[in-house]
Amino acid sequence: GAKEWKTVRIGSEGAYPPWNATDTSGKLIGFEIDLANDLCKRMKVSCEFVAQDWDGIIPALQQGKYDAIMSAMTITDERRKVIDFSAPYGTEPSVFAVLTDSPLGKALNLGADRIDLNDQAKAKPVLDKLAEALKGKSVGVQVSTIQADFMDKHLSKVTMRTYDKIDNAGIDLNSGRVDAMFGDRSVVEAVLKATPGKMVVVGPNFIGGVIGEGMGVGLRKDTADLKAMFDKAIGEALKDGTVKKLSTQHFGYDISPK
Amino acid sequence: MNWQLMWDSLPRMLGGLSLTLQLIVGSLALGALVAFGVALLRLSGNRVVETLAAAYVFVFRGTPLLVQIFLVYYGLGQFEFIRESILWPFLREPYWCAILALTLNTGAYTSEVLRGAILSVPQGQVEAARACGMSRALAFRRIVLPVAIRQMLPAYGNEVILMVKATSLASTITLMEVTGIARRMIAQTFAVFELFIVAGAIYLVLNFVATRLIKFAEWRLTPYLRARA
Amino acid sequence: MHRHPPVSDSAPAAVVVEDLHKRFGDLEVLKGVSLTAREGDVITLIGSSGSGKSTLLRCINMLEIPDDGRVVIGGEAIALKKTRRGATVPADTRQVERIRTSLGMVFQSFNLWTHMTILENVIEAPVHVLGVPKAEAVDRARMLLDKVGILAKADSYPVQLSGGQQQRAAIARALAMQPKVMLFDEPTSALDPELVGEVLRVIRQLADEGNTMILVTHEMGFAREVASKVVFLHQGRIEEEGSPDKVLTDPDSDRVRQFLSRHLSGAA
Amino acid sequence: MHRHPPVSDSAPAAVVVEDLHKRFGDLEVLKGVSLTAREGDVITLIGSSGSGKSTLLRCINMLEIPDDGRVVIGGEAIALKKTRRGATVPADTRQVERIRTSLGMVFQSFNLWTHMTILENVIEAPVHVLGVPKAEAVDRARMLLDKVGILAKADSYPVQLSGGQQQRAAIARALAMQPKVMLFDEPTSALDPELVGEVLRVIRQLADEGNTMILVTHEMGFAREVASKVVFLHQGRIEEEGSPDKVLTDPDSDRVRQFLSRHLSGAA
Amino acid sequence: MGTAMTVAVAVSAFAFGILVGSLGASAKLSHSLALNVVADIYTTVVRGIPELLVIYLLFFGGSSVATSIAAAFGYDGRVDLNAFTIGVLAVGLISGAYSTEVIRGAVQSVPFGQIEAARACGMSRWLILRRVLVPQTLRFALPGLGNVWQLTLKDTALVSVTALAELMRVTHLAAGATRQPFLFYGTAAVLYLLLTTISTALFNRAEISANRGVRRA
Ligand SMILES: Nc1ncnc2c1ncn2[C@@H]1O[C@H](COP(=O)(O)OP(=O)(O)OP(=O)(O)O)[C@@H](O)[C@H]1O
Ligand SMILES: Nc1ncnc2c1ncn2[C@@H]1O[C@H](COP(=O)(O)OP(=O)(O)OP(=O)(O)O)[C@@H](O)[C@H]1O
Ligand SMILES: [Mg+2]
Ligand SMILES: [Mg+2]
Repeated sequence: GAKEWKTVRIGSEGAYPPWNATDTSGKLIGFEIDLANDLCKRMKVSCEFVAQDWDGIIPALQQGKYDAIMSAMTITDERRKVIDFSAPYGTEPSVFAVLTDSPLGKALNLGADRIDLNDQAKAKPVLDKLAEALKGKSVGVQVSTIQADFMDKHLSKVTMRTYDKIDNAGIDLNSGRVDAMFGDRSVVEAVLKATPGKMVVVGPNFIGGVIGEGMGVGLRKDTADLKAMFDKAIGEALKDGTVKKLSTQHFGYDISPK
Repeated sequence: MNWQLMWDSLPRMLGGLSLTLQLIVGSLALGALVAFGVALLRLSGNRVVETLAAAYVFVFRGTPLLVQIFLVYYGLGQFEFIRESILWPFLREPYWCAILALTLNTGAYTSEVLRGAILSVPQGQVEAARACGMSRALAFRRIVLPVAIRQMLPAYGNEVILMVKATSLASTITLMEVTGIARRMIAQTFAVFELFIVAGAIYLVLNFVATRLIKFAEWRLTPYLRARA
Repeated sequence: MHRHPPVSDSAPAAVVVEDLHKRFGDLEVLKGVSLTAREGDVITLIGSSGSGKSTLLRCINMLEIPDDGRVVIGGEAIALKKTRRGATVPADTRQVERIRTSLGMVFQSFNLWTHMTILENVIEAPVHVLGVPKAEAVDRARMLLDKVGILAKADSYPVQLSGGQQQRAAIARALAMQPKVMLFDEPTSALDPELVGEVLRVIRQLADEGNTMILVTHEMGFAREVASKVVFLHQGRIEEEGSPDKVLTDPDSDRVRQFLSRHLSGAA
Repeated sequence: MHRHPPVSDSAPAAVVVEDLHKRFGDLEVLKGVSLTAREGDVITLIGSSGSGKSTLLRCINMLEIPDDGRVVIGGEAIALKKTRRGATVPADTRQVERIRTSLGMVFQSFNLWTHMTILENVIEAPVHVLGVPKAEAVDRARMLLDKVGILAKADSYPVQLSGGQQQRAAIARALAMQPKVMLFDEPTSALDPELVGEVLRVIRQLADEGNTMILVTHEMGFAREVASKVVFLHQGRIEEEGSPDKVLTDPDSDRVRQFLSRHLSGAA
Repeated sequence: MGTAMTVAVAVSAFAFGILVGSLGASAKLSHSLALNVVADIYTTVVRGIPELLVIYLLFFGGSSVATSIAAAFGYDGRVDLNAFTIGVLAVGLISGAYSTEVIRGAVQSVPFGQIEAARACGMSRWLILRRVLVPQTLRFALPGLGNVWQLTLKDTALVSVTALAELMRVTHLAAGATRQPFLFYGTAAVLYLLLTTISTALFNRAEISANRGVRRA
């Protein structure tokens, strides 16, 4: 549309620190909120944030409850069928975490640091070993995430338990209801930090394939102009180091896409 | 509206029906037992016992079921001693947590319905029984309870409907009953509207059947009311 | 017209009430009532509303527990005791339950069990309290229902019966326990005037068979017809008692005379 | 004892009922009833249960709509019309509402408004229907409550009253509208025998003041005392009508004689 | 914080529900077959499907419906319903369905004699409604409405799925963030109990005043 964007409403879960979170007064905070404010300044629009449970985050965008999603949403082909994405502004591997004293810790140590799922030849044997190690175990993931897709596609024989919020998967891992959790590295680490020493990240970092090409801004398909604006602003923010600066501030390391 | 998707989703959702039915039947049956016990305790005449039973009813009627489910599921798992107790094999399972929370919830509501029905049995009916030389227990078993059960059926019907619907909250603790499956399918297709309508229709049918069953029970048990017409 | 003959003073006492007191909170409803019903007696209790007639009847079978005084049924005194809080309770609930099986009660409002048919109402207590075999109880019940003229209604539910029929079903239910004493609370209130005659017939038949009966009524004509003795209750005390002819026609007490004169049937 | 004098035939007609028919489903309850009440008349309706007495009374003020026939109140015929489905309905609800203000009704079950005090019950209709100023209505209500002897209960709620007091409150409520005609449905049922006398006194006083009254009763003594004319209803038809002495003592109809003979008060 | 939002949603939804319930009850009691059927479908469907689904359906469908209604009136922008409005609408529609049944039952349990007595005095329909029917209906409806209020209060917990920061969502977030679910869900339970206790007391008060002139069993 030929609409002049003055205000852009951005939906976010507010329960996925350090990407996004909610402070005690109910305000959205986190890396993506800071980044969004910066992007909006570049696009010369004002930003409004809308909290939305993860479950309905895409439908609510389609319904027009907001114009963009910034909620650590990985760009995948499945999602591309229903919405558009800007260029990625961050990237993250997915990792498993288990209880510190769990025997699974060793079994999941698959002898590789990083597995690119696009590299079929290298990934295949590792995935087989993974399936073997997790046989009869249960893994907690957040509902409707790339991790859930990963489980469906590569570990369909392993019991998957889906949670509304990744935190709840952490609670259940802690109390022994699931044997492992699987999620975005930074988020898993944030969950681990709340109970120091109880759980550890194990195994390789998974990237590529269903894990996707990084996190981008989710957009309705009929707002190509907005997509162009976001693409341009993200390009600038990446170039001038803003993303890196904010990322270091929130994550302690750089999550800018390479 | 994507009719094809709705139609295709039906078999998958019906896959969750068995779990939904287990939750309904299991919690209603156990809840009825709890209700009976609690109603008797509340009418026992013993102050301490009555207060305890009343407190149970107060707490479970006064808080949202969602809170109860979370407390039972996430809350109890927090405690080391529970994780080490013999109950843990049960409480570890979301299935049993859901049954437990639903049972305690419906038990509280049903006990109130039953207690109200017992209290509303006309005094004259009881006096007539006592005048024949029936003991308290016999009068309760032969007159009070049969009358009370008939009297409580309409209110109990409402409770059954509420329970059928309440099982959908089990999806929040990872159970893949009808709503859980619907939510996972929504995650894959993003078709909230269509899929929730299908799920809603399933519950509507379940409730329709449930109300018919209750009506039938009422009809069978109260020929004397029909007789008037 | 048939009148009930006076019962001989030497007949054994079926019900003895001695100095009965009953209070509800601050209200003393019975202030020392004494009464003897001999076997075969038909005692009619009359008196204005609130004078304590129903309460007296209910005290006799312990549906209300008297605060003071004694009730003796068929020679056996009902044992009462005081609780620590000062309330009176039966000393032995078993005894009360046993004695009640020998007292039939017909309530003013019938109190038929609504969820049972008439036949089921009648066999309930014999089967479950006395332990009579069901077939036998059914036979006896049918005989009784026939006697009160509502055998045809055996399989109906109470709501399907007219007032007079319900009344008679309640009488059959009480008779099924083969009680030695029958207590009736206003058996003709709420009845169509024509039905009063039918109830009268049944009670008279029972009296002829030698049953002891105590009944409350406010139909003076009825009292006159059926009673061997009339007792006038006033503010929780017995104001006058005696033969129906004496009490209803030529009472000693001014209060009774006043009651009767205000009463239209008496005046008509 | 005071008996009501016959009303002269030349007095104007207050209520005229002509060939009234009423059916409930298949059951024809009124099968052509005609009746005239002149001003100052006290007409007593008697008859066995289910004969249609209440229905006739309720047809007069259109609480039941008759299927056929005419009702004329104070010379004005109530207009009825047929709907397309064949049911009879009032042609003009306004007319019915207006005419009802000249008809007082005292229900068998009193139907006092439970959420209002006795005084509020009595002033409700004058204030909200007739538009009488509240202070005036209150004055009149207190006078009426005094007349029926329950002024002390003005601020009580209906449940706090005994049956006889409720009955009298219902009468006061009906009188507050200053109706030309009063309809009473069994005004003494459910009353303590002594209270019957009090109600009788009130009704007699109303009659002396020239009010027209139609009342249903099953107390023959009461009917005899109060009526200027007795009407016996049988299975939806008038079986016999005439002076109380004639109908209640020496009726032409066998059916009436049978009814009276079965009736104890009549027999006593 | 969350408690205030919960109370705000619950009170507004309850009020909206009573409005809907009165309309629904009059529709059910009316002689129009069409109105009967519509009201019947409404109560059956809304009571028959899980509250969560009603809320979701309204959350995702509400705006489109509102937009198309606005379009029908010639306004062609998006009509946006915020989470609060949707929460109130959704919970209000649910509580309206229950209120409909409660009010209908209450109207029907006003003894017919009370109305006949009013008719016999020559009162018009409207006057009877205002002076006799409504006050008496209120008396019979209050206990039932008390239950509906409890239901409404608890259904607001489900509105958390629309990310409205009411008590339940705040609890979720806090429980997740601090990893002390027992503490936070326990606190939520206590807060709900507090609300229940206060409102029960208020309803008892109202019942006592509506029941003046009625002997309590
Ligand atoms: N359970 C009770 N609690 C308090 N007062 C009571 C109770 N039962 C009866 N009373 C009071 O005791 C008195 C006597 O009541 P009772 O029923 O014995 O009178 P009655 O002679 O049978 O009168 P009626 O002819 O109206 O039946 C009345 O004043 C009544 O209000
Ligand atoms: N609304 C109704 N629907 C069906 N039948 C009715 C209705 N009202 C009355 N009847 C029937 O009409 C007949 C006459 O009833 P009505 O109340 O007029 O009798 P009644 O002479 O007043 O008797 P009672 O002395 O018992 O009050 C009865 O058989 C009754 O069952
Ligand atoms: Mg009595
Ligand atoms: Mg009648």
